[in-house]
Amino acid sequence: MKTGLLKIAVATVVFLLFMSCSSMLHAGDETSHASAVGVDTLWVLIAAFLVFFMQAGFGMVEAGFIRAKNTCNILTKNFLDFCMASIGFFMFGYAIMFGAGNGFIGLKGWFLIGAESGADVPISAFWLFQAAFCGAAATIVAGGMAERMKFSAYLIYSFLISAFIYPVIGHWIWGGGWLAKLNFTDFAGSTVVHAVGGFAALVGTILLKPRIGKFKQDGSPNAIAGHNIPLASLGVFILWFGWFGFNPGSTLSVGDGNLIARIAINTNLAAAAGGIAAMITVWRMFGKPDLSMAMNGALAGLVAITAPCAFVEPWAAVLIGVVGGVLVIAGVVLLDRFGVDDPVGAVPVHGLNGIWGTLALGLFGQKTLGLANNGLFYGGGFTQFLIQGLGVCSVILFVILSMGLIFKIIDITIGLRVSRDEELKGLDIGEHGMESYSGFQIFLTE
Amino acid sequence: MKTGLLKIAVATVVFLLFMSCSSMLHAGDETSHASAVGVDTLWVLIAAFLVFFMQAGFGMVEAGFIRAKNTCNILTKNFLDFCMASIGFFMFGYAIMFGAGNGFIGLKGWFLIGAESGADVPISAFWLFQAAFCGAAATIVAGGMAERMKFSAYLIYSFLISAFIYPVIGHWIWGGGWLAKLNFTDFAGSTVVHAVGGFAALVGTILLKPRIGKFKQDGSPNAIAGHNIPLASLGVFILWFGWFGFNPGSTLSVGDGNLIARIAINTNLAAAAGGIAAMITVWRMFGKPDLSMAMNGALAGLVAITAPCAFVEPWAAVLIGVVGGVLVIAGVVLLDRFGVDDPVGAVPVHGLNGIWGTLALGLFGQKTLGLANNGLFYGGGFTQFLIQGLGVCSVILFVILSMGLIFKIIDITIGLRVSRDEELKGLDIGEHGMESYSGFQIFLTE
Amino acid sequence: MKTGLLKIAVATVVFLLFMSCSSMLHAGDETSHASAVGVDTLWVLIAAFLVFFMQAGFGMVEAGFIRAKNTCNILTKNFLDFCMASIGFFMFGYAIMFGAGNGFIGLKGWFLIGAESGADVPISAFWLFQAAFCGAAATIVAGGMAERMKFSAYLIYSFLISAFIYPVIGHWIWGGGWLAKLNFTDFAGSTVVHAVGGFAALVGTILLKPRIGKFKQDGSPNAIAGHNIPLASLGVFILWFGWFGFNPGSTLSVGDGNLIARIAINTNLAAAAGGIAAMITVWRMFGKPDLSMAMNGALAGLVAITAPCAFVEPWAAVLIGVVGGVLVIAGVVLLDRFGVDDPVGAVPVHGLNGIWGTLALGLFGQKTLGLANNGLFYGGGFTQFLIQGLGVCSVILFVILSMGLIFKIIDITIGLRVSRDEELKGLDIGEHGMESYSGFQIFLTE
Amino acid sequence: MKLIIAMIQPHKLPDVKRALFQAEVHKMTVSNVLGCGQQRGYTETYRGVIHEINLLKKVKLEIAVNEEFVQPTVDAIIRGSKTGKIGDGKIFILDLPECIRIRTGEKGQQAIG
Amino acid sequence: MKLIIAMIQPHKLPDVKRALFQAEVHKMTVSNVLGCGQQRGYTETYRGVIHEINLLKKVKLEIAVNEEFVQPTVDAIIRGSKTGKIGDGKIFILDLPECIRIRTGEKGQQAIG
Amino acid sequence: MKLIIAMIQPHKLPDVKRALFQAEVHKMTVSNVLGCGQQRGYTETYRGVIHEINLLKKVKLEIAVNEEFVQPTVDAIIRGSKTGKIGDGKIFILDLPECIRIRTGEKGQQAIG
Ligand SMILES: Nc1ncnc2c1ncn2[C@@H]1O[C@H](COP(=O)(O)OP(=O)(O)O)[C@@H](O)[C@H]1O
Ligand SMILES: Nc1ncnc2c1ncn2[C@@H]1O[C@H](COP(=O)(O)OP(=O)(O)O)[C@@H](O)[C@H]1O
Ligand SMILES: Nc1ncnc2c1ncn2[C@@H]1O[C@H](COP(=O)(O)OP(=O)(O)O)[C@@H](O)[C@H]1O
Repeated sequence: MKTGLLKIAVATVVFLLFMSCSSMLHAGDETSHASAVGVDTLWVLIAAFLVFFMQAGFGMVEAGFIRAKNTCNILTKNFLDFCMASIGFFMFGYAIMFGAGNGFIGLKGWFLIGAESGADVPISAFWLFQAAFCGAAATIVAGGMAERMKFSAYLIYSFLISAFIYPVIGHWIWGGGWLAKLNFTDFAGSTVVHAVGGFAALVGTILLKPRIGKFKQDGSPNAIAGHNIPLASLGVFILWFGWFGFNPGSTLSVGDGNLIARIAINTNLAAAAGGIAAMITVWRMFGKPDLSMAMNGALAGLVAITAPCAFVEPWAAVLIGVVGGVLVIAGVVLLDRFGVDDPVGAVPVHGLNGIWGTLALGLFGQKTLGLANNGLFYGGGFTQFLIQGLGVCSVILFVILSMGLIFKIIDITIGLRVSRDEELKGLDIGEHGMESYSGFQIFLTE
Repeated sequence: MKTGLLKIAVATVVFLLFMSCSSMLHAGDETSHASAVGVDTLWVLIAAFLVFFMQAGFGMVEAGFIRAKNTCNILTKNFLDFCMASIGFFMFGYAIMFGAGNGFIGLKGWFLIGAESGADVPISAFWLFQAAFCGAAATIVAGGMAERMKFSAYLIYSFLISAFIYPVIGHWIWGGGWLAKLNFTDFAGSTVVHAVGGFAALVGTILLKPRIGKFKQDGSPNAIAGHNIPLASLGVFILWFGWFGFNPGSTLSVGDGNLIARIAINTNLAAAAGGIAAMITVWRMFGKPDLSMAMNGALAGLVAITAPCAFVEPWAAVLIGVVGGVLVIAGVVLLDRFGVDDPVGAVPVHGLNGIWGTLALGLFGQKTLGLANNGLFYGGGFTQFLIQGLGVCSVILFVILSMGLIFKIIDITIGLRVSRDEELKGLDIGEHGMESYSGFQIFLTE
Repeated sequence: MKTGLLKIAVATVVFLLFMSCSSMLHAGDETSHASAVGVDTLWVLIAAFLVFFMQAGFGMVEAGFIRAKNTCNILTKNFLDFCMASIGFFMFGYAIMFGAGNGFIGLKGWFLIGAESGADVPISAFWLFQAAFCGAAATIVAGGMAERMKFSAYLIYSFLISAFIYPVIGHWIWGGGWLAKLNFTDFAGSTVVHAVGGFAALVGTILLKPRIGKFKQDGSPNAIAGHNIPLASLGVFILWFGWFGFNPGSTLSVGDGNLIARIAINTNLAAAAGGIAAMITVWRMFGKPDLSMAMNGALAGLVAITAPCAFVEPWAAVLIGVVGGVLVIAGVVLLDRFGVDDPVGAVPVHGLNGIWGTLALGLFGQKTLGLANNGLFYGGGFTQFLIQGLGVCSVILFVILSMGLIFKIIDITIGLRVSRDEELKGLDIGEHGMESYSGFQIFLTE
Repeated sequence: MKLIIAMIQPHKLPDVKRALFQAEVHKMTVSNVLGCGQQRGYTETYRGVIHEINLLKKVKLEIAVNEEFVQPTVDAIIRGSKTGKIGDGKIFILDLPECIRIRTGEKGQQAIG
Repeated sequence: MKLIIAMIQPHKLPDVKRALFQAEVHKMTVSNVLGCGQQRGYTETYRGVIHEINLLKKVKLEIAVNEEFVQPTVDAIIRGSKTGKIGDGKIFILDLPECIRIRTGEKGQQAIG
Repeated sequence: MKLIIAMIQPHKLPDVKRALFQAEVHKMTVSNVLGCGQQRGYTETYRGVIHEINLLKKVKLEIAVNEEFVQPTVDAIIRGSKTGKIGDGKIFILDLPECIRIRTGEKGQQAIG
């Protein structure tokens, strides 16, 4: 009997316990909670939308900084390279970048068939985020080669870079390739996206030669003023806005929010500091606060903070931005001195600051914030710094060689540059048979 | 004794078990979890903001593609129709669309009083999302009827369409009306928003007659070039950006993120494919890669993927986009041949591709992805396809009849079209007494 | 034996129970839930990005409403004041606004060192959101003082307002200062941001005197038309879009989504109602539906709903917007009559409607929605209304005195206004040595 | 030779061009000008301020012709631009002692057409 | 009749218009030009490159008048635009053998005013 | 004195300016015009419609010179703008009876340079 009672008692307790336990769980069900992967996916998608929107920013900046007669051309390039990048990265790029393969190249997941996500979110979301990055790398080049590059040549180039060149480098660093294994770190792409775009632009613009009228016979530069500063200014704001997807979104998850918040504040501070530093520099050097340079400075700060954004403190972000802002001016002046004609400053903004940002991680990065080694200024010695240097150098070398080859082949086959006549009349008429500002009276002459 | 011990043992075990169990739960409490409805609301709101922002995209595209002298006019129309749609959809539209009623019309919730949400999120969020859709349908028409429609007529029209016409159709499809009951499916509005807007534009533009100078005496068309291609290009990017709210947002919940991610990738691929397809087509047909057409192609892809975005695979999205891109060019050429003057391509982009997208669902849709029947290409036969056809035809018929009547009545009473003189001088001066580009020297002549 | 069996039975049950229980929990783990603070941080960050993007909106509106020859200047001001605000608010502003201190001023957390978050989200996120607000207050002034204020004077002013003036007022209201203790309520900143910006602009524009040619010798005003209405229109859409971060984001958490949804719908309805009301008013008064005024009306509605957005019902939001829309026209006309020259309407939009919105909370606010007292129309008597009145008056007084002093000192030392010659030629050439629309033929004359 | 200068309404340019082509005058130079004439202008209101625009947009034609073409050209311009309302415009005729075609260096009457 | 052409500083146009109205000269044609004169221009710097702008924005007035109005018109222009500094501008006076009002077909002296 | 008016290709302006400076002609007025001449124009296609642009963008130079400068000026313009292809442009030479420098009130030959 006793045991009978006991049995009942135990059964009751167990039952009650079970009930209470499951009702607790059930209560949790009633104010049903959001799934973490759902929220992470949401975040990655929103970040992808913001990065996509940067395409508009690039378009407006590039258009605003060149002459009216080539505006439609640059916008077509910018518009179509995102389309090409989407399709190219869908067909080949993703497989090369994130597919299983060797340390140098991925080889699985063509057309996304059988492809796996590189993060905890669904592959569709991860792909979209990565595709938007790929489009950014491609479009940076349009600016440097503006006002004289053939449209058909550009289309070919933009497919090749987004389907092959960019993904290979991406594989090295983000796809588990050899640089990743060396602990080379590039949080959101100072090297992967910006140095790649910037140095592809450098090779391209050197091969293309300067625009007619850019340099005097003694080699000193002429100014060729941008035709629409409000457009460019809008573009810079859009880029800055989109960068809040670019950097914080690269966390690929929300977690407790700490990391994304730190990245966001660093991104903002570096941009602001870069803008101010560039303005002061240009003011001191040339006597006038040139808006186009201040805006380039902010972009420089953004590019520079892209690699280290997750691993540094706010004050370091300010410093990184300041250096970026000064660097961009030095870069513009230097390019002019070397007779390289980069109409929108693609090389100083993305190329130089891509390097600087990558290296800065080796200086200011912190182990407590998740980096493999402390940076130089945190007593980690030169380890991380040298790894960073090695990584960015290899990437630049690869870009210069591969893009040099591609541009050369395009040049020999279909030609890189439009005819002198077409350049003088403007590529809008020459390549697209339409004007950007029909009806407006615009001086074609310098 | 034994049982005593046993009792204690059992009690202890049970207690410990209970403790561990509840401490587990408690731990869960301490890192308190986000509520699912909260996250869903957040998502619907963010999507609504993005859809709202499309209004800017429509404005810039429409403005960019017409002449400078009518720019202020179209922008005023675009700006005010969103205001009108907000108020009209608040007063009557929501009740008609989502209120309880019959299969044809909803009749409850005027002024949102006593209205219920059509989703799991609070009604305020749901309303905002739906109101932004309603504004989009209204503004599509502005483009087709640009450069000659009276402002006062436009205001009346835009109130009527957003308070009555659009909601009635919405009720049929999204409000539980007769088409919904037939399993007609339009995930995010290829029919509800775009076909409605596009065919309202078609009726309107036919009734309005072409702009002066659009057609030669032999009926062959003249080109009337858009005045600001950068603006239009920005507008297209904004629309594309906003579409990431339009389609993925139509899930109205986040869930595990899979669905929103699939929709987002499909949306992007269709747009990119549409852009490329349209560019290639126009290049082959007319010898020049016309940016305005490539951009229309991307929009066409977006419109076309809107209905099927949740139910198809990425490769199908690419295909749907490609067809959309070709279709839009065919549409522009056809309209020109039939002497219909649609300055911005509202009919080919939204009308034709609204149909195509709706039908495409019947071809590529998949049961495993949540559709009622498999599409034709997945062995589902013609069932879904025919339902889709029936639905879109009924809607178009209704739009043509109702909008035809409305435009006719407006024409007879206050007049649809401005005077010849006003048209030649521009509606900016005629209707608003101000210029869009004061100080700029612009040729008014064709 | 029995007890032996019993033991085993109990152990088995307990074990199974434990397993089932923990597997339940484990299942919960597997579909792991999102952390609430993570989601809140995400929301605050997204809202901060949107508020940041408003900077572009301000820039485009201000640029569009002035003459082409001063465009680059206003854009530089707008661009750099956000940079200055970021750095100034980082160094001093945050400490003054949210640091521990007395009822008048905060005094802890300089350079964010040792600073604490004012909400449940990480300080980095909270700071970014607040910094974007600070930038908005600073840039409002640029519009009112446009086309004649020295660039260097502007830089100094913008650092001072964002590092000191704005934070002090912010401390009173949002930092636990004396007004907060009186239950003065300003949900998202009708007073803190808009009245501050608007009245700083008023002081500034009075001290600066009108632009050359704005008033005839008899004191009656001339119209100085804005040079780029599409740009301004885009700017208004961007602002409206950003306001969805400004108001709903001020919840600083998502919760069950109800509150953010209510705020979003109210924000949208007030804007729409303001736009329509302003258009009707200007149409009746001056015979033409002036887009620039309709857009100002929408902004007025947005400013007015900013304080009460969380505490009123939708119909009240419509009413608040309508009054705002009418008020803005009255304000523009009045300023003209008093010989105050505010080129973009900063004072009527932000100043007047900042007051109106703050007071409206005392009329339409509801206790059930979280306000301390019911508003006048809900039977709460004049309590809340008077508190609101006291608050906004004190703030305006403080702004007028402090900013008046600052502007006066700047005027005496480096000068507030450019020379007559520079003003006539345009500040773009005078201050920045570059044109905004190089190549375009633009009439410099009125 | 004469240099004919005409200021016409912008929206009449297509008509004038057609009339000139019919009169076999194919060469001309066109530019944008602002005109102040008998026409009163129109009032614009901008942000609540009514202002009278008295510089109106006009199109200026410059046509160099041989003597025998002067009358047909003038007639064609009038045919294309006349509405009988104020603002129709004016024609000025100047003497043109010399004309050179840059491409060939031709001078005078051969150069003009 | 004479055709008076004047190139003036853009920001002097309002003053010149006022002076012309006082002299009862109400008709004129205005256009935008770029001028290269004694005035040196100014330097702009753009992206670190200093460049000298030597084409300055000017406004060109064209006024057709009867002989007796030539002097008053010239005086009015000078009164409105003179500052005594380089860049003030120039006035050119051409013979105008014929003038036609499109609206009425009037010619010569009646047509001009 | 003569008033030399030349219509040239826009992209030849820098060359013409250089040639003029070499000929010591430093003063001129430049404006934007649309020209209709022997040059056929080019076809644009916009949204599937081919349309022929027959108003081409040109630049107009106006240069007032003393008699002895006429030939050098004309030569310089030709040197700078001639390519031998259709569209090179035209030069018109008008008599200029009077010229006034606003700044000093100087007249005639002193005023022109
Ligand atoms: N005396 C003049 N000098 C220069 N331009 C003139 C003169 N008279 C008329 N015009 C030009 O001709 C245009 C039309 O003149 P208007 O007086 O309106 O014509 P109408 O007298 O035939 O109505 C003016 O806008 C102006 O550009
Ligand atoms: N010889 C000329 N031919 C054509 N235009 C001239 C000539 N001289 C001056 N101009 C025009 O007049 C404007 C003012 O000339 P400028 O030499 O600066 O005046 P000033 O000699 O009185 O200082 C020039 O910008 C140019 O447009
Ligand atoms: N008779 C004319 N009257 C006015 N402008 C003319 C005349 N002939 C030529 N022009 C101007 O000169 C430009 C060049 O003329 P074009 O006939 O193309 O030169 P060419 O005969 O040397 O090839 C034209 O675009 C036009 O602006």
